[in-house]
Amino acid sequence: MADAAVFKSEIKPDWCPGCGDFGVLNSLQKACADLNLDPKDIMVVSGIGCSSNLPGFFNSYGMHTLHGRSIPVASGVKLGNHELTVIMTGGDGDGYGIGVGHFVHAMRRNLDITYIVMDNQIYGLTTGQASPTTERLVKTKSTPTGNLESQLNPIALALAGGASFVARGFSGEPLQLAELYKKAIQHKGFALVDVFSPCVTYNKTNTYPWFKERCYKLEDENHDVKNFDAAMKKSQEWGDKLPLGVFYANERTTYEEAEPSLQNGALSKQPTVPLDAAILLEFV
Amino acid sequence: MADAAVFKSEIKPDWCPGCGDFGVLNSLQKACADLNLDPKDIMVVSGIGCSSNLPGFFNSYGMHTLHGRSIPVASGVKLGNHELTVIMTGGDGDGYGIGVGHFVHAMRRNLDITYIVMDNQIYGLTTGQASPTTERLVKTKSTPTGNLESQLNPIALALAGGASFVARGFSGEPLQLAELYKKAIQHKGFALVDVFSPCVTYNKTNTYPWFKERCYKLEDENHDVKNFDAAMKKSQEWGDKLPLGVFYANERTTYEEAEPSLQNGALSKQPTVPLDAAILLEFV
Amino acid sequence: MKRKTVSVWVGGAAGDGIASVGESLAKIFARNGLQLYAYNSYQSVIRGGHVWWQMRAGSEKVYTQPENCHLLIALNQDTIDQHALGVERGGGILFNADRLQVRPEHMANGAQSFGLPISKLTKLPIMQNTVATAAFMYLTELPLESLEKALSERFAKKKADVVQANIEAARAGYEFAKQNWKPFGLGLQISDKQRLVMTGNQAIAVGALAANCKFYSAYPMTPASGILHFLAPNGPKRGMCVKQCEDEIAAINMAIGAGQTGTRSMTGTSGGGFSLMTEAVGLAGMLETPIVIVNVQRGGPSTGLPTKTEQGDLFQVLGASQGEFPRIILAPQTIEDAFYTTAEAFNLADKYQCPVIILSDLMLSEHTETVDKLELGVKIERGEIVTEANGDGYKRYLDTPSGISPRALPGTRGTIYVSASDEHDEKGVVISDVFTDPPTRKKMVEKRMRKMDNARKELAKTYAPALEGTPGAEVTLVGWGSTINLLRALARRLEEEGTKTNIFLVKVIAPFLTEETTAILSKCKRLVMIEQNFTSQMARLLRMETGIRISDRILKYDGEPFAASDTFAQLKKILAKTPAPAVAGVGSR
Amino acid sequence: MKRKTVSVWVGGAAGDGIASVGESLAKIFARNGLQLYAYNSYQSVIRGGHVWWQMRAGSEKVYTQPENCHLLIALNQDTIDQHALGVERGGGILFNADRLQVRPEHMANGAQSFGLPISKLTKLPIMQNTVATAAFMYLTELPLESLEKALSERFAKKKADVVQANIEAARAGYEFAKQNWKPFGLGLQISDKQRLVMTGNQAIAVGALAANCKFYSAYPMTPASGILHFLAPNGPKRGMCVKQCEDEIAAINMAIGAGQTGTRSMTGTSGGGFSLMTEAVGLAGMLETPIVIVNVQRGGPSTGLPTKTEQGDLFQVLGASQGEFPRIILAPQTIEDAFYTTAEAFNLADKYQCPVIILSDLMLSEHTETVDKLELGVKIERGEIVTEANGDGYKRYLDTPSGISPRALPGTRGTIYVSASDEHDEKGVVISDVFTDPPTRKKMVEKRMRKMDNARKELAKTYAPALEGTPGAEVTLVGWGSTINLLRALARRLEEEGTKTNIFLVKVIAPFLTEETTAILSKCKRLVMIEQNFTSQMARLLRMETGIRISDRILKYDGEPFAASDTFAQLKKILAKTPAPAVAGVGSR
Ligand SMILES: Cc1ncc(C[n+]2csc(CCOP(=O)(O)OP(=O)(O)O)c2C)c(N)n1
Ligand SMILES: Cc1ncc(C[n+]2csc(CCOP(=O)(O)OP(=O)(O)O)c2C)c(N)n1
Ligand code: SF4
Ligand code: SF4
Ligand SMILES: [Mg+2]
Ligand SMILES: [Mg+2]
Repeated sequence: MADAAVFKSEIKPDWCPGCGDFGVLNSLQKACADLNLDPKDIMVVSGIGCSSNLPGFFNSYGMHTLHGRSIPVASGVKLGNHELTVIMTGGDGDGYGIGVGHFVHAMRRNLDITYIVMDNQIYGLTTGQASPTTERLVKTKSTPTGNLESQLNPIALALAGGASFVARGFSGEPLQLAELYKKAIQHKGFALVDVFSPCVTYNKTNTYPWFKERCYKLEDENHDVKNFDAAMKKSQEWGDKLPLGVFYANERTTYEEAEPSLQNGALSKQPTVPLDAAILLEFV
Repeated sequence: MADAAVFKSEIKPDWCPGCGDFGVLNSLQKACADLNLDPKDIMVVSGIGCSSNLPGFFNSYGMHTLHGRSIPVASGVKLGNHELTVIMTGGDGDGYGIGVGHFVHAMRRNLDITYIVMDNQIYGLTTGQASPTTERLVKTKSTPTGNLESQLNPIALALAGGASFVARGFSGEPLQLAELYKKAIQHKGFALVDVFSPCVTYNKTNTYPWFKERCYKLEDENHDVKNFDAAMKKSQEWGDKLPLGVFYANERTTYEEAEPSLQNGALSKQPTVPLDAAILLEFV
Repeated sequence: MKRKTVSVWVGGAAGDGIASVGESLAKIFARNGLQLYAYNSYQSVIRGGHVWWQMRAGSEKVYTQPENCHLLIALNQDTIDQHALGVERGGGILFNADRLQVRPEHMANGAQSFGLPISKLTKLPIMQNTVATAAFMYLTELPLESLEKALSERFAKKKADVVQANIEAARAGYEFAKQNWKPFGLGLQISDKQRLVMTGNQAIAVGALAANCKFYSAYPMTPASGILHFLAPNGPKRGMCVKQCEDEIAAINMAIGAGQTGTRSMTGTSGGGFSLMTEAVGLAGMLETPIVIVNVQRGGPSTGLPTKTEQGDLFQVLGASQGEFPRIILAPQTIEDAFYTTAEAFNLADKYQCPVIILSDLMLSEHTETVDKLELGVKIERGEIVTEANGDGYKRYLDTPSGISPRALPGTRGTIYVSASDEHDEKGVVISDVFTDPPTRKKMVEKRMRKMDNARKELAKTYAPALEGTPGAEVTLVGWGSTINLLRALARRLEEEGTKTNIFLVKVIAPFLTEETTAILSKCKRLVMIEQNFTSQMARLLRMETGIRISDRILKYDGEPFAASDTFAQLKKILAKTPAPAVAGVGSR
Repeated sequence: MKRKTVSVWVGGAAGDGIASVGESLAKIFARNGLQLYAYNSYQSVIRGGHVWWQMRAGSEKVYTQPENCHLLIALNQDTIDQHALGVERGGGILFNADRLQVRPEHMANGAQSFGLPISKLTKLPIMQNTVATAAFMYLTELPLESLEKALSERFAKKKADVVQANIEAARAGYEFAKQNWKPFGLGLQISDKQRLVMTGNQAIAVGALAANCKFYSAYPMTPASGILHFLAPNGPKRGMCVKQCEDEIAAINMAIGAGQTGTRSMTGTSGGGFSLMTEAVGLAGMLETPIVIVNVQRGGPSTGLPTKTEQGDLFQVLGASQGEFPRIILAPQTIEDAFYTTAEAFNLADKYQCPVIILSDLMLSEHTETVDKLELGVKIERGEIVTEANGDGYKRYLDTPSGISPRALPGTRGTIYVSASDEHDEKGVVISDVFTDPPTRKKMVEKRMRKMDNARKELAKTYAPALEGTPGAEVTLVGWGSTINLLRALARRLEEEGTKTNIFLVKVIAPFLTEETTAILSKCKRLVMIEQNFTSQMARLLRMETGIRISDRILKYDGEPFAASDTFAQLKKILAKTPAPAVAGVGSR
């Protein structure tokens, strides 16, 4: 087992003291160490947001891309070199807001990639506007008299969207979180880990104590991770009880397994060869 | 009750003979007539696709916008003048493919608008590529060896996304379809009607006979439209049995009802008034 | 030290409350009849980093942030280390002596050390900013009451004891300063002339409200978020629906939908969000739906420098969206101008039924300035609107001599039509599917493009290009947008040195006022382009539109605003050289 | 009738199978050693409308679709009504006499009526196209066997009796023609020289395969879909992953992701899709990720004319995305050129680590032409790649004299780095959050932009701007993209009339080859710009880049390609006028 320190980059995270994202990062470093991964075989891809700064603090290849576009970029990375372990990290605004279209399609596509969403129910980096997971009637900078839209339910959406692995963690539960990451990375196919990662600066509603009071663990309840209906039912819990853990895990053929062009190793490693003249038969 | 002919425009539909979209159009004309709507109080907004040509054939105000953007445009129309009956029409590619991000957020937003998707499981206008609802392994122009992505489930997605009205029709069942439209239009809040509308030219898999064999009606089964779990369960049926009808209907506060600026009538009808100098107090 | 103005810097880390100190000071200056100009330099981080508020105030109009200061309020050691030498001789550094240190090297340029024993003056360390501000009041001879008022307002929503604690801290700070130091004797001329203190973004927001804009849709993005942040609480009270959307694509398309109903609509973003809006800009052009789009430029490319200023999006907005359609692009220059231009943008959008883009930049949108007054009763022209028509007769896209087709709002009896993004005929019927029809296509392209002929004429009157300053000057400084203040300052300095100088700003970017601009610039003796980008985008545009090539250029692209003295030095160097020989353009061969 | 070439039009409704007839004929011509050029005019509808295939073939190079035809194969009455008068004297109209009518007025220009009694010749009315094609073979003296072969291939995947039925119908049609009519005696010189028949889109696709592009991501959009349709079945066999995405935003971002791994990647779309790609174009610029983007222009604005040709996106691609970054834009002209340019685009992308945009147009991408041959063994240059580096030492964004930082592919030991869209330092560490760093920012901007200096030099060699045709000509026709063929045809005609003429095409749109282009154009005697848009975008770009203003312009924006004779008439009118006085540009004042 490698040392989690291997995955620390030279850059000190610049999140606000107490930000939930620290926990997300630490647990991810631990998970990768536990899995004995080599930093050079990992690519972490993020969008834009406080949470999306993570790749800079994690020692592996990284791409810090556009707001909402981590999924397509990461999908391209995986198709370009499917020998890499590809992890996407970002925020609720990034992934469930502007990027939700890619999210929906990524689940159908089922590439073997892991998506970690630091869900703080707010737009952190842009100083506190409502996000898709902001609760109804909560006041934010953009909704000073209360948010009028219902909260998006990422777990239910992922299940309905066909994700083959759906889990939720909490940065206040770092050990469970690391375990969830390990399962997600080891899962063959698209894996979502939604993480309650409190924004201590702009979200004064969904705070550490708020979560602590409400969170419980699915593994303590004998939840059957292969039972879609049960997972969907669990996904509907919100308010007094917030389940953490794996909601659903059910492997199916991945895109890489089925895609003909990927059957001879990574595309990026194919030797350069002149195009066979047979192609011209298409034109005679 | 008005005559459906009132809603026929001067333009003859240019869909292929036998295209499912004819049925969608006819039933919509009947529904609007049955509801005694006045063409001048309706705005039909579409994206781009064969199906999105509908507004040109329907006698009311219309906007034929961009591929995938009917929802935000229509949302703007509704907010700009919420006295209009706003209906969106489009295809599976338009709404569940490129436009799915807006779809997800529109359901949370719950404006009182109706979304009709002519779901032919193919890209018709661009001559037959895979769409998000194309079944796995089906061969299309863009997937000549078979589609590798799982089919998107619009009903489940809508339920998970928080749509307050979710129904499915079939253009081979025009009377039921008209009834579904009426319910959807009368429903206060975001209403989805997904319609099996066969593309006779490019989809040789999901044909009229294919649907005829499989479709049955939820109303024949005593399905409880207020039961979310039952609706979600029903949404999972695909293959031998395809339920038609209302899966779920449960009104909640609409966006227009809650938005403070809309409480004095349509924005577009507000008189022009000089800005009160009190605003300057913000700057002293 | 120069008299009658005061320059102050406030520095610390994000989260230290610099902006609050800065904003309080700005209000205090303004309420005491002083004019001011402030710029806040910050980074894309919520806590940490280095935030640096630079403000100058005085009894006359102030045009730029100060390059040096009389007083540095340092909230952390880093600020002292970085900025102490920027304090003018005889000025001073105000700091929390419990935590920070001013060492002799910090005073090498003659600054005084004004250490505040915070723990002795207040029980709450968080009050350090209040204490320092109060000391500042004493040193600059501003009335303590204005600070007390500002504090009461700031903490009005908090518990009463918060206000009280702050006021006590302020009094303690003031008292301490009084007992230990002497006022600077800056001679600030306090008066009771009231002015507004606002940012460019706020001016844009108020301009929209004044124009009776009733719909603002946006997705948060620095440096445009200030518009959203102002309108979200203030719009609804005035009947404006303010909608945060799921992305910029939704934001502009919603604005188009609302615009189509006849509701005046606006969306706002920065370059990256504008990129996403690109496709819909053409939609508005094709549907002929009035809409106002604000693009506040920031450092690019891509995510770039989110909190830094640049003028790098000129060609992005000029070329945005496929194909050709009329668009109007205006670059406001000052805060007042941002207000009036925004208000006028709605008239233009309504009259010419096209997208109107307001191209601002971070410097203009985010800097704070005093404004004498804003005439809220702006002219409102809704363009040609049909109120009742015979069903068969109404043609939404009627081909008229002006190209403008009278608009019927949905719901107007007898005017049913469909607006299509496909090419269509005068009635709106698409001509791209069953029969394409080249003559109709040609007619419709010409109809749309013709609208810009009148728009150009109107714009040439409303915003007549003109030189500002000495006629027939030796040197003409050319620029656009927020650098007007810099250009004015540079011109003044050159004049002081005896070089007759004037300035020229391009305000109407599209449709370009070619004739008027050519007439003016071709008579100028020596042109120097000053803009905030790498490729001199405006010089390129000018060459394209007028044939005039300006090869003397001062360009800045490091994200920081131009510093007047540094730029002046560059300018002098350029002017010292003999002008490059005029490279003649080649015409019509 | 002109000898040694044959012109044929095939017309009907969408769904009538015109494209099949056209494609069969094209293969038949080519297999008989003839060269051809064909354009298909169609609409955005799946059934109905009017599809019109226009083809010319001959033993020498053919440059344009025909404006008149020898034979019109009419599959519906509408085709006869619209096009009968376009048949040359002595030519004829082939049609199903059971359903359609040729009346005397249709023959007013001297066409013959060739009615085919389809029901007598075949039992299946669906065979009418085969019968008509066979009759065409007889009239033009082409061997029936080539048609039989084409039919066997076309229906190879169907049941054997389908092939048989078609062949019988063909024989019946041929026999009927033989018994009733006489061959035209066009004197087509049949040979066994083999040529390729392909479209521009196919050439782009094969160019990408030849360049070892292994990843193509796209979202369907006319007129770029042909690339996807060719690659979807043909790419995977050659190790290319072809990915249809959920939208164009995903398409380009996936290509960037794949490009980052070292896989050569391409995406393709039309203007509307390119609009959506805008933001990510800047991402590729900032991350310095090699990527090739194909934009096939169609009629705009907005959805516009999806199936019609235009050159209206020049400024859209030039300005795409906020801020400034290096980009290379190339406009291929012919089918061969599309192949080689695409292949070379990958070398440029790899060497200069930037987005390379191939700006095609519908005419180029969708027209069909014979091509002598393609050299599949294209040069492949992957640029500077680091294969092993010491961890601490590797700087992904090393500031080098060329601006090019050697690239390490992910997985290369000792080279870990993060690529960020925020401004970053040489190591890739972002400098926009905790400390913005103006000097580093400046350095990095300059490093990136400097790459274009070398690119410009290389491009000036690879694609050296040059006049084609008579040196020192009286008239120079200027254009870009697919109109090269038109320009050549016009030049030939002018030369035939005794006016020395040459042509000049702009191929490298960015970085613009200013010096070389200025040197050439400033020596030309008379310039006429010919392009397919309303605002003469290329003339505007030329003025911006060279100062040369071309005010004589022939512009077309009705969606149809230029017709040579019509354009020639316009050209003659222009040349009859004395040239407008050269409006001198004004330099450096
Ligand atoms: C196209 C675009 N639009 C807007 C932005 C501005 N922006 C940066 S981060 C962000 C939201 C961040 O929220 P989230 O993803 O939840 O991350 P957090 O900061 O909360 O971790 C936004 C809107 C951007 N960078 N790009
Ligand atoms: C931005 C953009 N991308 C692509 C297209 C091309 N396009 C037009 S319609 C269409 C798909 C149509 O599919 P669907 O929405 O299912 O409608 P259908 O034709 O099947 O009814 C596409 C990809 C476009 N118009 N705009
Ligand atoms: S603003 Fe919120 S999300 Fe961002 S770093 Fe601070 S606590 Fe974390
Ligand atoms: S292509 Fe398909 S969807 Fe389009 S009109 Fe024809 S049958 Fe209908
Ligand atoms: Mg967040
Ligand atoms: Mg479809």
